Amino acid sequence: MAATTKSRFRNLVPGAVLVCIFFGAAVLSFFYTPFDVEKFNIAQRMLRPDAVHWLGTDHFGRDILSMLMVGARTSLAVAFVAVSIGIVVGVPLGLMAASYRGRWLDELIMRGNDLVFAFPALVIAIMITAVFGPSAVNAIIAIGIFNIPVFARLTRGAALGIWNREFILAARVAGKNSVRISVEHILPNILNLLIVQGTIQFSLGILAEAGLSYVGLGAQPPTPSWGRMLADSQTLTNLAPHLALFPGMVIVLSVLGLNLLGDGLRDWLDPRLRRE
Amino acid sequence: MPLLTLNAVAVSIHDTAILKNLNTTLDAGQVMGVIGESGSGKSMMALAIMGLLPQGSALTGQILFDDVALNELTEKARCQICGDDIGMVFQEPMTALNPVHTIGQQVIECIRLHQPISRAAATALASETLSRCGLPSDQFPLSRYPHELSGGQRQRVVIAMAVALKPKLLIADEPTTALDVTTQAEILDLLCSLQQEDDMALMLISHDLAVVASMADTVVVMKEGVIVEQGDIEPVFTQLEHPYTRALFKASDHTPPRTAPNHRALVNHSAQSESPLLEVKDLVVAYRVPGRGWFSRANTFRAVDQMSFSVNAGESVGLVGESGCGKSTLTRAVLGLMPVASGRILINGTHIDEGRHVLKQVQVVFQDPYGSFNPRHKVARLIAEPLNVLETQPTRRERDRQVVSILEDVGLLSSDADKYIHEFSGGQRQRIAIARALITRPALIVLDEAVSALDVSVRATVLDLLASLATAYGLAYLFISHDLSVVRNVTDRVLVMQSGQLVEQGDTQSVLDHPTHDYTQRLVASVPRLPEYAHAAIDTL
Amino acid sequence: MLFYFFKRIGSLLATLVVASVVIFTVIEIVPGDPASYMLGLNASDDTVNALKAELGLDQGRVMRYVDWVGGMLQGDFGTSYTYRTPVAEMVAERLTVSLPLAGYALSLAILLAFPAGLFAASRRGGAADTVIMGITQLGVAIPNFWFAMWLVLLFAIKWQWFSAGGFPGWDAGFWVGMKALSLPAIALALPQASILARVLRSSLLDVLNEDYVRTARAKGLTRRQALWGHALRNAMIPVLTIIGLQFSFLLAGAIIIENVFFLPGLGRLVFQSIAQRDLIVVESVIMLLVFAVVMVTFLVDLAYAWVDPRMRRSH
Amino acid sequence: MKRFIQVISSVLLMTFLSTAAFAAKTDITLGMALEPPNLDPTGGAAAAIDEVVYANIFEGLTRFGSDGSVNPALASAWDIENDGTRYVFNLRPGVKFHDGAEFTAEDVKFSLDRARGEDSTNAQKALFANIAEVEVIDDHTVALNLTNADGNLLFNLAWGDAIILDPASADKAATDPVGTGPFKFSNWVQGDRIEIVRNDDYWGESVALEKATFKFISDPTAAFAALMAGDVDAFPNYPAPENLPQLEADPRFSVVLGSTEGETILSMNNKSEALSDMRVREAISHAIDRQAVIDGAMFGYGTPIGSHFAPHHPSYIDLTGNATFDPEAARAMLKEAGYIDDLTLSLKLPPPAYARRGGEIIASQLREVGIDTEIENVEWAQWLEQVFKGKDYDLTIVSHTEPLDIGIYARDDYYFQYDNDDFNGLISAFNKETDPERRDVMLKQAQTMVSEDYVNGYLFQLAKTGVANSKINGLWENQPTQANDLTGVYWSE
Repeated sequence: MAATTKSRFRNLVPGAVLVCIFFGAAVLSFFYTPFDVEKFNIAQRMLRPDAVHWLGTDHFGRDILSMLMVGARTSLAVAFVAVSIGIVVGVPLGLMAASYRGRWLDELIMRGNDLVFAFPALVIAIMITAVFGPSAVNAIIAIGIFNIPVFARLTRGAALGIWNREFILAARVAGKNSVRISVEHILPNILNLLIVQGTIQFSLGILAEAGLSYVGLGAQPPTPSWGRMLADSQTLTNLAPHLALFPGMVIVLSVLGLNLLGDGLRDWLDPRLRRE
Repeated sequence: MPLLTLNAVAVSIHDTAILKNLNTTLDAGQVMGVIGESGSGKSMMALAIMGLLPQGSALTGQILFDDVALNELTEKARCQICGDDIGMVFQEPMTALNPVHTIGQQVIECIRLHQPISRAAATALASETLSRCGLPSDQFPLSRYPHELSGGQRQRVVIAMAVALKPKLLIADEPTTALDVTTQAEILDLLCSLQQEDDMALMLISHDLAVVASMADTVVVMKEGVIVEQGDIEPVFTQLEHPYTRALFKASDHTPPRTAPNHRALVNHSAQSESPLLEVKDLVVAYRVPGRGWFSRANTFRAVDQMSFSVNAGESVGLVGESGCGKSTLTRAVLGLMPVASGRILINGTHIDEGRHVLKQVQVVFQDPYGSFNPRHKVARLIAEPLNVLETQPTRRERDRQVVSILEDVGLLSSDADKYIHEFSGGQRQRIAIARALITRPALIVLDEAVSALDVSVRATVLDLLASLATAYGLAYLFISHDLSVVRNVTDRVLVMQSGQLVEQGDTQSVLDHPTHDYTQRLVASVPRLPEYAHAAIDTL
Repeated sequence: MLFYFFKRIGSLLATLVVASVVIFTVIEIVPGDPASYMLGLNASDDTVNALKAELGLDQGRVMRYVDWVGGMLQGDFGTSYTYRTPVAEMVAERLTVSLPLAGYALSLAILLAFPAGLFAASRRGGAADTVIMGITQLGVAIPNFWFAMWLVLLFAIKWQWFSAGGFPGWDAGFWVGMKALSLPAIALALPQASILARVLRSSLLDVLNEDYVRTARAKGLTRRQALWGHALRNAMIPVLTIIGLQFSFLLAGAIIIENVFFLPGLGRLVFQSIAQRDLIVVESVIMLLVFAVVMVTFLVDLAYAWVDPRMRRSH
Repeated sequence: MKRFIQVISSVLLMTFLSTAAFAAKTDITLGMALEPPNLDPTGGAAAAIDEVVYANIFEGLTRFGSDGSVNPALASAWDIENDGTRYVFNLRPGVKFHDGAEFTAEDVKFSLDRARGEDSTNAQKALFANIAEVEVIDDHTVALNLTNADGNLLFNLAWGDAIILDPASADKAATDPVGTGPFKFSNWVQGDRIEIVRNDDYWGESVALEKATFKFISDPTAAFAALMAGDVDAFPNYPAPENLPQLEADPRFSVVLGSTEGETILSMNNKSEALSDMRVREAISHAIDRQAVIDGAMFGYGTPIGSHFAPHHPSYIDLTGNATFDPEAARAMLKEAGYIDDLTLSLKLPPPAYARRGGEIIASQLREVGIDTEIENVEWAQWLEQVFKGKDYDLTIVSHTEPLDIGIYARDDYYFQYDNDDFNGLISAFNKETDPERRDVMLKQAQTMVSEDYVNGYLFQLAKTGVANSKINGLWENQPTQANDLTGVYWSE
């Protein structure tokens, strides 16, 4: 049941486009932003969108478009690093568990996963920031921790499937130990899965960052982040709705983009994984 | 007038033609055999009749059943006929049943779907049908779930669903391919008797000439979506007019030319030692099965129980037995992939766990040409992998040279070295598998159902290859298969295995012609045979 | 089955024990002590110490851990430092908001997700499917607190159909209570519904490719009949997992929403307690939440066994 | 967006008209940003406690009036003897606690001894430090013997921490307060609201309200929504000044601007490496544009101050001139102090908007003169731990809401770590002084001293921005102490 090329790219293209836009904006912001986001201008605050400030100005008179561009750095960076933590720690754990399937190490790792899953993520995030003080880094850690079991579980599940394939037997006949097998045979075959999950987690990371920042636990001022922009604007929604509107829309669009990209990649990279 | 008529039926999926201009008829009460290799479109034809073609497929022409053009009916109207007047049995009994419904529910559903009778009545009918199909309700209550039944039993359930309403036509698509020989025989008998009792028309789709020949009145031979030949079975199978039919027959009973391995090849292996190449002594391989209940000790299940045999250099030994008899466990043990509970496995007199250098003497070719290669690696890397067991790794150039030469030995091109596996057909893949096995210059290759998954014609060529390699490299084979006919044709000696034990062994011919152990006898008896006339025909080829 | 059951109970208990230790240790390293928080800027040290003694904060760690766990086993969760009332009471109080809210949101989500998922799956690739999937994509992407903000702006401030938040309490009448929980529940349900719908659809589509669905069709079931009669139940397993996760998420994860609607819920209790360093409350509530999650997962496992007979024998 | 706002306000207008004709209500719902942790003002510092119970449930010997004056409460009159070292109070007769218990001099002795005792957990224990003995003369007369003459005593006794409890019910005060006030505690739905009802046998003139509900809404948006949706009638300390113009424009509401005792200051750690140098502190003071901070953080609400002193206090002198906004001067002084764009200071900000927003603005202003700041947002608990106790900070922003609290500068080891013997001397003298004129002079000296030492950056006096349904009368305008005194509150037709 091969999909027609049309439906194959239905998600991929718009997803990729959206993601590129936001990453582009983030990168661009290093070299150019319409206005300096470090400059406050109380007199110019909460202007509605106009020709000068395309998206208006915030409660300190900073240009919202510029803020969004700079904020993209933080939001994307936080999400990205958090996902990386999940992958770097989770995948090896999953591979290990799979190659020791059924034995105590596997048990241990999986129970560990359950344990982490058992904790209410947001509450723990709040605890962490309570312990180490709120900061982007701690937000990353908080989000990252909960990415680990996701990837560990995913990896183990997929790896188990591969371990039953005959080419693994062949590799063992060739006298390869489970580490080499995991690296040479398992990993390449679950890569697609990881990439897809990665993009999904990435989008979740952005949402998480927004959530944490909203309760004041994310990036600290003056560093702008989409979540903080929402948080700062929360008391002003009725006064100047655009302060909350634009950051929110940016979050929605970036998450949407990443999800589309994820589904798109799933369709494109590996028909066997396809949900559509 | 015929019960089923195909008028210029053609099917294409996403604009690629799958079936081309099929015309054939099946009369009531008749048995039609459909013969063809994989990709011949025989299953697709069945699905077309049932209206179960995959999404995006387009059908032209007419499928007339009782003068009704099935393919022109609405889904609803068609569903009233399917399952009622037409029943179907599929190849994979393991997955053909809904795991979350009891077998009773599934049969009853089928009945009540088409007949407005009370649940009680339906239940009665269901249990009656099941016992007709060999699942008497005192041993197999309707409340059983599929996972509690064996493959053969599940297939009986599927059949029961199909015949519960005494359909006019039963379509059986490779109903026994996934089953063991003995089970296959039983199921075929069942189908046969049912067909006669209810005077159904039966469309029996199979790749196995013998199976078809033993049951069908008429036969249809298909190739790449076209009917190449059809007619009453006897003329077709005696005259063998069409070249393809003839080729099939030849291949199905192929005996590769086997010359004794040249001596130089042999000598360099079976090191001066007089001990046999492979010697298995009182081998026991056991699994721990977690005991039910709490502290009950995990009881062990002996998959291989006190087996002793040996394989000499250059010899080809068959190992036959049905699924679950411990064949594959034995294989793994011999390959050093499994801890041995007791007993010994010696290669040229040295114990296999004395290190890689011993293991390099033994290589393996697996059954599944698709599953046994890492799709992400290039052929060169795949073939070179076993070199890992050598004490001294060859240089990259040296490695590539070996790969190329091996590729040529197994009849592939040196250019294939940097292709990915998915670019090859099943037959080619098995050749690559063989190449992989050869690269360490082993003395013994374990062929684990190595040709079972291949079409007859391809299988023949692979068997030839194996034979010639045996000569060239002085190889010994441990040929594991459930297919006695092949074993008969390619092995010198045969070992018969049942539930972990070796029940009979000896010279292939004598064992298979005059089996002494009753299990062997049952095995041999249940192998479907081509009728005499066909044999006569083959001899004339 | 029974054996499996007890095995699960065992690992369940293990998880709880480890969790309790982890929680306690984390809490221990949290800077800031409740006493000085309560007494504020002008308090003198001996005052603070007096209060510490009163709160039992002067004992050793192990001692306190034992007390804590022991207490919980007897249903005594300790006494809040700041509120000076038994934690159990406070939690029970908050649960009368959080549980109904979670339940309300989850049932909303399910009510939305199932028709959507089924419809999309049965019309797979069709216009309806595309539209529904588009909507769910959006639903997944919208931060619920942001969504909540606009809900308040429209329904509470602009049209004044609902009150902007707060919870009158059930004694004010069932429907009054439900009305107060409506906006929060909607805000929580939207993303969950989207996720659920997507999972249901994809798992349905997976199942629809199974051999036994083909068998069912061969019996003469129409596409729809096969979908309902054979695909749905098999497709439930991943769906059940998600529902389980979502319930436990909603129980604690509503913190932000509870803030937006100033609901006296469990989430906000933790949030405040952390800010006020009312650590005994934090410990106990997190422990409770962990317990809830573990229980839910356990129940979900049992539900598997109910859905899929194969599970009944496995393990 | 403009249209959107217009729509809203028009809708509001309509609802206003429709709800116009109603009989006078006798119940009121007040919004509060923070929920009190408990209801015993003698057992906790949280302002929220007093905001619920002060003058409503509990009373002391004296009490604050809305203008900050100290008036008689449970003590109807008093005489000062032995040149200020002995105060004799005549207690009101016939006063009953809510549980019916008689109010007597014994209760006074009990309460004050409890507050100053060894194991006292009273947050303001210092207030009673000077009391040597509480002497019961008869049922309705009690005398306080002091170690030194104390001009602040009556003032101190007016604090919520000095209210009078009944020994029988004192221990339950945290959750079930029993006082002598015009309202009785009735119900507390933790996390949501507290309800109090009229005490019908109150000794004073009975109050108009039958029932009052304090609803706790921490989130400023929610606060706005709650007002708009009519969930609360008044918000005595409205947390989001940004909405005030909008509320003012709305006929349903009247916005009351008053003064508080909250000197909002940029506290500096006078012992931290850079800030021990007065030139740096002065530079910082000049780098700050108070008006910008007031506009940006408080949306214009707040009075600039030049010292740690409340403008509405009679002894106030305007010292804002000591720290005018002058970036150039600031740069120069930094240069002089040896810092050229290489000074980095930590700035720890507690939760309130004045700190968080103000902090960001000040950070940007300091950046202008070449001082980098590392902002860290902290919860109150952390603030107390790190800043107040640990002195691990350079800069922080806090509003000091205790009335007349310039004395804190004399405390040794107080978190600004200012120590100046002259000042300490001045304060101890002031505490003994009872003569109004000389007290006034001393206060003026004190203000000038801390201002000219640039101990802290003095920003503004926190405004009391109250919002109330326009038909509510009698809420306090100013906030001499943290309280919502409901005795005078009533609805007009």
